[in-house]
Amino acid sequence: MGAGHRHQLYLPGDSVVHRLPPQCKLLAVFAFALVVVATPRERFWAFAVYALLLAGVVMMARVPLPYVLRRMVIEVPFVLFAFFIPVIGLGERTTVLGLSLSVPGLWAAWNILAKATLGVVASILLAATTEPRTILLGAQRLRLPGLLVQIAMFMLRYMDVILDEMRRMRVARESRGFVARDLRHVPVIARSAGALFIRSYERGERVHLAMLSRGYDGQMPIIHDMSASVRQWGTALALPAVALATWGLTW
Amino acid sequence: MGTDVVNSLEVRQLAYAYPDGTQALFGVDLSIARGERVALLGPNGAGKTTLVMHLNGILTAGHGSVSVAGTPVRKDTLKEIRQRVGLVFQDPDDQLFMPTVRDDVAFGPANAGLRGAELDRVVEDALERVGMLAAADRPPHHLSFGQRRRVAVATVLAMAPEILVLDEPSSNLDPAARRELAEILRSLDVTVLMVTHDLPYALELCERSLILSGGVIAADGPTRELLADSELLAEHRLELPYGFAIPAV
Amino acid sequence: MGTDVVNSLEVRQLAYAYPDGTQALFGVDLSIARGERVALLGPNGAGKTTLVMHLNGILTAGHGSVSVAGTPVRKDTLKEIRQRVGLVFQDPDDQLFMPTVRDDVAFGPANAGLRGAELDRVVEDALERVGMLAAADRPPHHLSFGQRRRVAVATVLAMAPEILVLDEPSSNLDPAARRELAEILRSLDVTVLMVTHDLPYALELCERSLILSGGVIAADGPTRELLADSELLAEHRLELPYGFAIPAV
Amino acid sequence: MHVPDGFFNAATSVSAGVVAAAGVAVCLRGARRELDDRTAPMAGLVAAFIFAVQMLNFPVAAGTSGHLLGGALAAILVGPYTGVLCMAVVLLVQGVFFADGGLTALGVNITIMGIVTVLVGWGVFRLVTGLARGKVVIAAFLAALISVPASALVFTLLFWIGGTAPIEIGAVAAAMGGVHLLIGLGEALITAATVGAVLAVRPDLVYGARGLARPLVLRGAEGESTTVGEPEPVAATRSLKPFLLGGVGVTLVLAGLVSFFASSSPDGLEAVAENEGFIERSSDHLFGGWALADYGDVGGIPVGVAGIIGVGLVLLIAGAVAYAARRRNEIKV
Ligand SMILES: Nc1ncnc2c1ncn2[C@@H]1O[C@H](COP(=O)(O)OP(=O)(O)OP(=O)(O)O)[C@@H](O)[C@H]1O
Ligand SMILES: Nc1ncnc2c1ncn2[C@@H]1O[C@H](COP(=O)(O)OP(=O)(O)OP(=O)(O)O)[C@@H](O)[C@H]1O
Ligand SMILES: [Mg+2]
Ligand SMILES: [Mg+2]
Repeated sequence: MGAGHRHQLYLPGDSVVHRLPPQCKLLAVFAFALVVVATPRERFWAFAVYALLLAGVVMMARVPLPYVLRRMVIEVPFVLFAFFIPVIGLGERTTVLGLSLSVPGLWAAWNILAKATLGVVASILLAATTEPRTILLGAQRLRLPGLLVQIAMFMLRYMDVILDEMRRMRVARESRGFVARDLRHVPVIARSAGALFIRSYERGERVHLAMLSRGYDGQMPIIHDMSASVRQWGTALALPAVALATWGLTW
Repeated sequence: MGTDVVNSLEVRQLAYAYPDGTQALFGVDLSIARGERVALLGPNGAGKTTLVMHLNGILTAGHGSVSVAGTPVRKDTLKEIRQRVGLVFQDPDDQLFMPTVRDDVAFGPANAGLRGAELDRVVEDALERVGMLAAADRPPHHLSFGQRRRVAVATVLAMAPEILVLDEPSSNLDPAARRELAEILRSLDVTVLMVTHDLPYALELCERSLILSGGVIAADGPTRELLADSELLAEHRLELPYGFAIPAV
Repeated sequence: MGTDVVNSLEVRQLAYAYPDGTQALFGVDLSIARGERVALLGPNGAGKTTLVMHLNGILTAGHGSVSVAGTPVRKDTLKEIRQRVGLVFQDPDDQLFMPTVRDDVAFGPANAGLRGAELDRVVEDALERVGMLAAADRPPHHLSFGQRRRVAVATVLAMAPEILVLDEPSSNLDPAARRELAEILRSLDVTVLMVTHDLPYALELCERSLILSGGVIAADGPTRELLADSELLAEHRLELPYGFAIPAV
Repeated sequence: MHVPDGFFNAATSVSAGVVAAAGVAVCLRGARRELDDRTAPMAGLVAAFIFAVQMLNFPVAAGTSGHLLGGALAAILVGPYTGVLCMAVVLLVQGVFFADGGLTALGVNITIMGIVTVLVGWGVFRLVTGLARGKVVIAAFLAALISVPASALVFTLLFWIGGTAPIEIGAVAAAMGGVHLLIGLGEALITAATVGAVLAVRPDLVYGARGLARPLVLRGAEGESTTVGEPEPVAATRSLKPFLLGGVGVTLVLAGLVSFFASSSPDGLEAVAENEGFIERSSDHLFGGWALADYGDVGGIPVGVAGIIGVGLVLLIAGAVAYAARRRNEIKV
């Protein structure tokens, strides 16, 4: 039960990046992604600088490189898609390793790969250095509507509840002699899955009511101060600012 | 039992059915005066938890009315009602939701506006009382069941409510904690309604008892008298435990 | 207490730490002979639940060993062990997961191969014993807490295990159900290990008791003698409740 | 179908962002009336559930990964407005926490997977329940089934307008449509099963089936019982007009904004094309050139036509829903 724990997304640490207020980091990442997307794809140098910038952040935040790489598997479908484009793409053709590939297709593939990868790494760094709950509080400070933030908070909580209920149900099944080995056992899982939704909901509902009965009125009480200083804004926004300058310089 | 105004809790003809159609309460009437400590007894499935959930507006009466210190429980009074009535749930997992024990206990007072050193003091005091101060920085879901129950009590104590409603607070507590809880409750100057299956505990702590059975109040009187009436008890699946005798006054 | 082979449960130097680093058991030794009924007493957080979870392999010993009727608890023996050891969890919500009470009680025996009329008979018999037959077709999560605890007991009774391990089975039960459970346990010819904070109940039901405190066994002996030693009890946050006197034999 | 950064040109991303923001704003206003003080927890649960369900990824022919969307389920459980919010939150969390779907593509993702699926799903659901009262589970099945290919179609349309890859759009449409019909079948099964299970034990949680409370019984001291009046039913049917108007408005804004941006700012592809001197081949305009030169036939239907048919279909369904809703209201009154 409870919120904010057990999210392996977040790597606790005490770096400059970790300590930045979440709203600064969020805005920085968004701005950075926008600059990246807006950069014309033939500016190879600009993309190289963007990658170096992110590498700098990785070092500053002391996020282990293998962790970043592991999380990048989320990209795989798009990598596949990107490799597919030159094959089915239109326009002028060129021959690489005996394959006839579309030149605009190659450009498109490079475009998607480069921009998607930079975006993914930026997001991974944000999530790795900021607790999920805090990211949401930051989003709220950036004027994301309160109701959305609340829904997202509850979503995180319920993900825990669902995982928790799933774990409880698995232990209960196993301790009564059940081991899911093959397809014949799918119906059992499916039957208990129906109960899972309602169980999770009702557990969450009771917790919500418990919160209400302790004076919750839709706003998490702010127990820790979250305001950002000008310096912190400056530190965070350095990333998109340098990126923007790079874009301008490689014009 | 005085006029309506001075009563801490006043329930009239309360009926309630759960969304799946199970009706749990069939017209409950009760009133509890300010400062009383009352035990709510009854068999499993009698509707005790359901009744208790109405007292701070967690469930909304299907029929009838509930009022707290003269204020009817309604949508627009809920906030005030919940400041006044502190409810300890039967299942501590329903009660604890923050990442650490300290945050969980701080949640209520922080909502009421406490901050800083004052907040810390209140939180540590409440944890101290239930003997869980050492676990303040652990996540509640990593505690033993009895430890979680104690923290659940602390979350409510920290809010200093006028009316304390406890749903089987002594279950899963070790014997010393059970006695300490009794001492805490006795030391507070609040109205207490306590659901329990532990009849000796009810006798020890509450002058008056109610028996809820089949969704209606079946008996209401001094605990000592009710517990002495073994026929009444048997009718409602209650009985004194082995080895227990009602002590002479 | 006989040789190792005949013992139902045999725990040697068992130590365990939870993944977050909290160590709960620090070398537990115990053995329980076939057919014995033993109470496991101790303060909140002593490690009782942790110990109990090792007895059918839900938790895996960090150090030391557990064996059940001579078979060591290991990955490859788990299936057999779980057929033999029936565990009633402290929290009934941990135990019940199917969409209806009937399905839930049928789950264990069905896994063991029972089918059709035979299965129905076993299920209804188990539900009858705990007085929950009328709720057979309701979803378990829509029952009251005490009703859920009873169903949890039924799910384990239906499996007819050789060894019954119960983690505070009497908490949240109404007094009549508490006594009925005692009668059920007395009527079964099985080995019983029961965790409880209810000392009179332990005395009523179990000849022998163990006190687990701080993750080690602090005392082991006839229940009557342990409960008479108020110094020992006080040392481990145990005490006899108000109004209770150990009855003469 | 989570679109990453760099998939659509900046103009399309920004326009879709504006559309998504507008849609979410409309829904924020509508949602407050849908679920009162339980909006947030219920929506949060549905969001978490959809998140879990979306983890089931199918590899799809064209190289993109397909998965269950959940828009119809969300709409049925919590109502259309809150449904859109749920989907938006799921996509937001996926984008920000899991790097699944680009941050700059958030608008595109919310529009395609949130607004479109919910709109179509809810429309079909109301249409079917309007025709055959009480057939909630069947309606849920159909709603989910249709919502998925509809969403894929809109994706194709958007990609046609502002995608960054010069591929055979006909192939994409065919692949997307075909595969998503299959995914839609899976989605339909899961949606119907979930709605069925919830309906069985907590009918009050299904937004599309509210208002079924039973009368209460009172027991007196002597065991005599009286039945008290039925609790007033929750108003289950409310005018859909604002929602539909909002939806149509969103669609129009989308079309308008995107084509405005797309046609006024050449994207990187065109720049390259100019530099490399093959402008003649790739043509000078995203619309004109591609539409004329490259649009093949899909099963005999030109893709442009297919797209228009698709949009028409969505509007038709929406219209029918509005009509059905009106009729039900009139009957009620
Ligand atoms: N969520 C629910 N949905 C439907 N029915 C419920 C729900 N919770 C409880 N009930 C039913 O309502 C009745 C009263 O339940 P309640 O929990 O109030 O009993 P209780 O007196 O607290 O019992 P216990 O002593 O076991 O805690 C029971 O018949 C129970 O099965
Ligand atoms: N999941 C967990 N993760 C970390 N620590 C835990 C976890 N569960 C229990 N503990 C800790 O392990 C110790 C033993 O807990 P256990 O649940 O075994 O106690 P118990 O004797 O059953 O207590 P109770 O009488 O309260 O049920 C306690 O200090 C507890 O805080
Ligand atoms: Mg109860
Ligand atoms: Mg325990």
